[in-house]
Amino acid sequence: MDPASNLPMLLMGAWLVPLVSFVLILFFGKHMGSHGKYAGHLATLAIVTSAVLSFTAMFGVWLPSHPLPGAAHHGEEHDGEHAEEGGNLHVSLGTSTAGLETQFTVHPVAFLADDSHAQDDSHEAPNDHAAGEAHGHDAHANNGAPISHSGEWYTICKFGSLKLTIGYYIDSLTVTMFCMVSLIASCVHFYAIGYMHDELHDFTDPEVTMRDGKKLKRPGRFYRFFQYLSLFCFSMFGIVIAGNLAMVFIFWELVGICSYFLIGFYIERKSASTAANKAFIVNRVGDFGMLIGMMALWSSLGTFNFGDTTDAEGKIVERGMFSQLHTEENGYRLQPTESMIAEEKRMCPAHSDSIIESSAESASSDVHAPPKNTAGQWLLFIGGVGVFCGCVGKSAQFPLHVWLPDAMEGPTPVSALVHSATMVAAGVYLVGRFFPVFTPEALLVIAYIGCITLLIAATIAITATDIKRVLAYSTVSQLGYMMLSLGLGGWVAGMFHLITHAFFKGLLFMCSGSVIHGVHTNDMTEMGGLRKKMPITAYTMLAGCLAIIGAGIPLSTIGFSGYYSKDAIIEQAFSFGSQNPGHVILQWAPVVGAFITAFYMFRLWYMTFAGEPRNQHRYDHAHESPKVMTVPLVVLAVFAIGIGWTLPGTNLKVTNLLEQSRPIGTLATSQGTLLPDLVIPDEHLSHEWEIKKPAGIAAFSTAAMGLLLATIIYLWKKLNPDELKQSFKPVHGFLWNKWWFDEIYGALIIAPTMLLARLVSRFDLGIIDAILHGSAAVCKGLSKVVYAVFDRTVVDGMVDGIAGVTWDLGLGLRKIQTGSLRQYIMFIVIGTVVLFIAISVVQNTGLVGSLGTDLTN
Amino acid sequence: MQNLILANLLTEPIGVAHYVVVSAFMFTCGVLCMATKRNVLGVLMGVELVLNAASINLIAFGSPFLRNDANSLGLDGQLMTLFVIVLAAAEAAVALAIALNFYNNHDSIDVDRADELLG
Amino acid sequence: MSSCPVGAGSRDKRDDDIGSVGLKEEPQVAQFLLDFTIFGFDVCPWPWLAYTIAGFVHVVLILNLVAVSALVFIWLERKISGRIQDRLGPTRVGGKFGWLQTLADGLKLLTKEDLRPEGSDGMLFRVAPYVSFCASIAAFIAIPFAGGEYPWIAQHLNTGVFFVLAVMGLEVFGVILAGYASASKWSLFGAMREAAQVVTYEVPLGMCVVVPVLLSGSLDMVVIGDRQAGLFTNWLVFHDPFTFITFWVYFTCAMASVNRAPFDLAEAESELVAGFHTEYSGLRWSFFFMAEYGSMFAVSILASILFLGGWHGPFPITEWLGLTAENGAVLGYLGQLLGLGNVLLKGTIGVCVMIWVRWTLPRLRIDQVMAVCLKYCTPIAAAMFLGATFWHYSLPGKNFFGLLNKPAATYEVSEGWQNQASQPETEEHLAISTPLTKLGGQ
Amino acid sequence: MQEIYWPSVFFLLFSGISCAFAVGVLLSQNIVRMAFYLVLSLAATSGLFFLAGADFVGAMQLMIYVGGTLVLLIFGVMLTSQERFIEMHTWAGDWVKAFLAGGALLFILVSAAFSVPAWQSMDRAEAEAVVASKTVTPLGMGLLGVRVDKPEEPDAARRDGMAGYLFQFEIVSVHLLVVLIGAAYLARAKRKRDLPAVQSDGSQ
Repeated sequence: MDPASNLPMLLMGAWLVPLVSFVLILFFGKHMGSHGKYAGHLATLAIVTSAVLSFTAMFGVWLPSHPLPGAAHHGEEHDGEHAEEGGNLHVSLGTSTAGLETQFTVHPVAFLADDSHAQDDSHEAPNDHAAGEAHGHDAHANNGAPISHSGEWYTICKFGSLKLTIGYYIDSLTVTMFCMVSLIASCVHFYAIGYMHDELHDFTDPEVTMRDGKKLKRPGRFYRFFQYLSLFCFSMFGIVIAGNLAMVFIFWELVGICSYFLIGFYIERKSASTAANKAFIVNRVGDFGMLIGMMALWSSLGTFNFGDTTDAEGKIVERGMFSQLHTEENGYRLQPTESMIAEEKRMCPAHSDSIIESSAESASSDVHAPPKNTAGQWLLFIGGVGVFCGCVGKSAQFPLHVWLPDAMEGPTPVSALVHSATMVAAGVYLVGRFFPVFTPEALLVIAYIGCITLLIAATIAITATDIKRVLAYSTVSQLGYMMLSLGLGGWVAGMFHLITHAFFKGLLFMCSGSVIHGVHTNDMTEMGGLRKKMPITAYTMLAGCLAIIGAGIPLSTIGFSGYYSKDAIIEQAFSFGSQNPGHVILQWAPVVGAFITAFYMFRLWYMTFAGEPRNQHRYDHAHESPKVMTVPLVVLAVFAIGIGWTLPGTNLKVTNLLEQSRPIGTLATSQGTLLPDLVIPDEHLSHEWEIKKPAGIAAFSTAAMGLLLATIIYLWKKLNPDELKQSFKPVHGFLWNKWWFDEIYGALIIAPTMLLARLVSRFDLGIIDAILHGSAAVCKGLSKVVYAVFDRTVVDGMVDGIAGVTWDLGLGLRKIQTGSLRQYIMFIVIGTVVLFIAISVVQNTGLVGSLGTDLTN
Repeated sequence: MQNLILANLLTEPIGVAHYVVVSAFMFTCGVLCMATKRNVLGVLMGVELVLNAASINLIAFGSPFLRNDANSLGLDGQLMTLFVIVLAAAEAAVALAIALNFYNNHDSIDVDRADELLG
Repeated sequence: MSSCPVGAGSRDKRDDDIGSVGLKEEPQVAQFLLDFTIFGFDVCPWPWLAYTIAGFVHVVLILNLVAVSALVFIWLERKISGRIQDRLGPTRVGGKFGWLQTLADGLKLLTKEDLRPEGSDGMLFRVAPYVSFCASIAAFIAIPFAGGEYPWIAQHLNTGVFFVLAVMGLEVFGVILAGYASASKWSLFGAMREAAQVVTYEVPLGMCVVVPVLLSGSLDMVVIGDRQAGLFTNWLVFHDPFTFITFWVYFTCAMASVNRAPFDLAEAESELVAGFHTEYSGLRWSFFFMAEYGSMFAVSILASILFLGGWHGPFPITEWLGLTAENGAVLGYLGQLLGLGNVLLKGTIGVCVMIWVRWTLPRLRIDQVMAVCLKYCTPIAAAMFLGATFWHYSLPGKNFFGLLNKPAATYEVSEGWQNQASQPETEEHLAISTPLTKLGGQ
Repeated sequence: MQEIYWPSVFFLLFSGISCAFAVGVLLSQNIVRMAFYLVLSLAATSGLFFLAGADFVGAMQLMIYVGGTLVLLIFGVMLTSQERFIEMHTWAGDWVKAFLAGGALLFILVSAAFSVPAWQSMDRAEAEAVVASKTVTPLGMGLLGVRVDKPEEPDAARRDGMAGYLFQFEIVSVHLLVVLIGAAYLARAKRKRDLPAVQSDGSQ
């Protein structure tokens, strides 16, 4: 199987099948069974098809043709067991694809650095890390470009050398994301068939009261829900497969509009429509920043493409963003291009001076020399931060995180999808995909944003009593983890956490949905003891909770999926903190976050499932959900537990896969240019034992403490939560009101805007209108004079004169127009004859000499 | 200028000019037909003659038997003629419809009675 | 219908040409006359004389074919109708098998007074039967009666099918003139009906004819016929389901376009006395009659050539017996004679079917006639055209029975323009010929 | 005396017929006869086409022009005939004027025809050397957009489709359809408004 042609085909299939389903449901949805019953089946079939295609792409094409690296992490060589496994796998895969081995020759890094690169663009094999190890982590031992397949399907438009295309950029991250998204979406679809069955008949909305006091009764919208779900999946796949930033933006907005539709699914509810509006508008704020970033990059790089464009022979015709910024000559380190420097110089002459100075000084090998190459760096910084703004909006980072908790107004399957695999994942995914473009300074911004988000959201989650709201803030907090990790240079850790989180958060949300479905309320204070009534939900959710707090045996390789990813993040934070003492908060924030996470997650679980029922009536009516909902729960639970594991007998694990698509030039420890003290450490350094040990212990102990605290309060009831609430009343109020964010925004943004609008309106009415009325009156008076003097005599006279002449002329000429067809024909004939005669006269008298010669030819 | 005696015509090949003469004759007949017939359909027939004259010209300019040089229209002449014929058919249909309408309105097909546009 | 292979010399020359110019110059009767010598003395010294005599030979053969076939068909019609409708007369009188009856009718017509109504347009009245008859006869000019390398055809036209259709379409002109010039409203009505009907039915007829043309890639009827050589499975009617239906649509439309019952509205005696030929009598009337039978025969032969294999029997007996031009002129001639028999037999069967239909079905109303054409025949023909195209492209060379159509023509068929000697064989030249091979589908 | 060149003889024959009947169309006062003459003239013209090597166009002329168009025309004649023979007298003055103008036109056209040297006849030997080429397939390919008759055209794009008549062909097809629909619309039977409303049988 040729991955260069098969991967795009398979993934395009997986991408487009939901679109087909969307279109079919759009046009025929109403007629698919009663209330569009079969629309659900169709959409589910479509997403399952996508999943099958995605997994085919993964296991049928990607893995056979791109063997995983022998040892995934340098750090794990300390364990000793993985190195062996890796070797075995390499051999076994190699024999099955013997023909391909020659094509993907493994170049030792040493050769890469020295000779002039026998690198055939995207087919570059992953570098042998053993060789990399031998060379140490010096600047030259940087890995080459990751294996990727890029290309274009369709060109939307072209402006000179600039063009917008529909293309693809496929590396292992893309394939992994495809598998993850399609798998979770499939589960959600199945789940939704059960969850949304209320919509299969006329639906009475208990939360909407009409003017006459009755509850709103409306036809079910089952098919429409699945229509949106299909479009949602299609859009998400579009972002993942996108080969350029413009295409990402298109599907970015599509995801936004889908979330708008889905959050506002119960459009009659005021809260739902407001939440939908909020989500959409807040996202637009972020997208504005993203547009600015895109403009900055496009104007200076001239391309949106991630990968290189090659012609039929594999020669590079046009270089993509990544290879423009990480040039071979520069040892694949991030450096602004010539065009960026020129652009920056043109815009800000001040910076250009610093180049001249710095170029002289940088010759001396002083590490603490004044910043060099500031020109271009700023542009790159703006571009990176701008694009990150979009991710801030989409992934609900501080300060645009306010929409996500409100987004739970949509049906629970939507929340599960939005919070795990699609919408919020898009932001993190884009940061990961766009990672090579971020300068260390931009990464620092990302890290701080992530850190703040993580802490704020976690604290808010402590006090929330709405089961879905707890999970929503938990999502925001976990997204903060991912951003933090990415910002600290932990690319694999961040992306890994994205994937593990998708599974367990999808699971958690669906479990909460199952609970809500069973007890018909969101409020945890009315639940309790439900594990007896709904055991499957309870224990799958317990698995999810253990996964999210990162339960596992410390300093070993045994644990739930969250254990691997969260520990990797904390290790990276420790690694970062050890090199940047000034940013120590970034080191400890995730640890604190782990404590809070463990606390609120188990608070949730205990309040819901453990103890005695708080509301007997609801408890009596609670029931386990149908099979169509619980089976996806079980499936997801299995994944939530095991997604971080290595497949026995192989070295197939998610991190190894992700390692294959590690962005070019990120492995080396890099240093800030604008902030020279800033050091983004090599991710593999985090696996060093001296970092791994304290980090692992810190992570485990904090999580255990959080768990313990929750158990003390809510299971053993040694501490009364109400008393705690009373004694920490101001803090509780602060957290209960979500740090007053909505109120702050109201006061800081909305109120001034309204005030300004009022002022402007007053200005408009009072001053501009007065001027207008005045000038109108003046004009009116003037025109009266002009009318009497000029218009009546001069203009009218002229017009009348022309009319009179025309009239007389017409009277004369009308005699020619007899209305007789035959006479007209005679005129034509005579005209022709006269024309001929005239031409011949002209020709013969030599008036026009060239006419005759033309005729003779 | 070619000698136009009959014996010469019988023994020498004819050229484009001969076809053009026939076409000119037919064209003139058509034009006169249009100019003299009072019957709408007579006028229509005149138009057909004129179009036919045009076809003859196009065929003659493209014929390899008459003018075997680089400036010959070649097959383009025949293709054009095809279009002329098709358009003539279309024209005939429309003209006939107009004639019928005319007849419905005037109870006559005398074009001289259609002088409402008299100035 | 001419031209057996004459002399070995000309054949050798032809063999050299194979591949360079596809369609061979077939030896004409004129060439035969020019080459013919007795004791070293030219029988026919001037080419123009040879050409004139050759033309006369063709004309006489065709005229005789039409006239004699008209006699035979009238006799057949009598006999068949008698059998179908239990009419006693035709089965009893008129010599052995009633063959004298038709001759007697002919004699009667010859001796009848030639009437012309007062107030009729004399010139047009007289000329109308001849227009019809000429159009009917002229169709036979381009119809081949035997194919192969030396087809029996009066004038081998590159655009044969098209020409035949065009000329047969002129027959209606005589009918209209007759109807108009008779100064009788019955005649005028008949002519109007005829005009409307024929003009309408030419559309589906043309569409049906296009299908065989498409499948054999040529308008040349010799090529179309020879494409169906071999077993009867190679006949175009069995080429695919679409051609099978097309054949019946063609036959229906052909019946309508030659004014046979149940489409004979132009001469509906129950409504219009006798339609357009109400005022005709005697020989003029018999010309219309002959024109009708002539065109019946023509469309039947056309059907047999386009769909039913033409001069190829159901089994390639001529090939099995070696009656081909390769084995000498005499054997080739015999083979051609067999082919002629095939064509005439199939044509006669077609006419018999028309007669059978006439005496079985009642006449349609004019609106039904139009509806049959516009609502059924035309859409069906169009759909069949598309279907046949689809079949041709998706299953090239396959026929109805799922068998491979063997390349039928025994000689290479091409238009000649692509093998012009003056052109160098370049890459571009090859590129040009590619679309043709696609379209030609050989 | 030289041998007779038969194509010229046939040319004289066909052109004579077509011109003669064209004059017949011009001079006849009877509309049906005019149509009849026109048919003969056009048919003879198709003979001229055959003679000029345009066999397909000739057959086309026969089929569409002579067959289709004229039947249509005669239809029109019959539909609009009031009197037995439709004759409309043209004023003598009109005849004179028309012939003067037409004569001048004819003179000019004929003299123009013979004033172009390139339009003169070829030598006899040259003319006899011309090889007849079949035109059906090249015409069909030309209509499809491939100019097989111009293999020496250097530009491949122009040779393989851009120089053909596919687009024009499509336009003409659509045009024909539109014209036919329009004609049917124009010629449809008018409903008299002043007729009293007739009660239909079914309603009572």
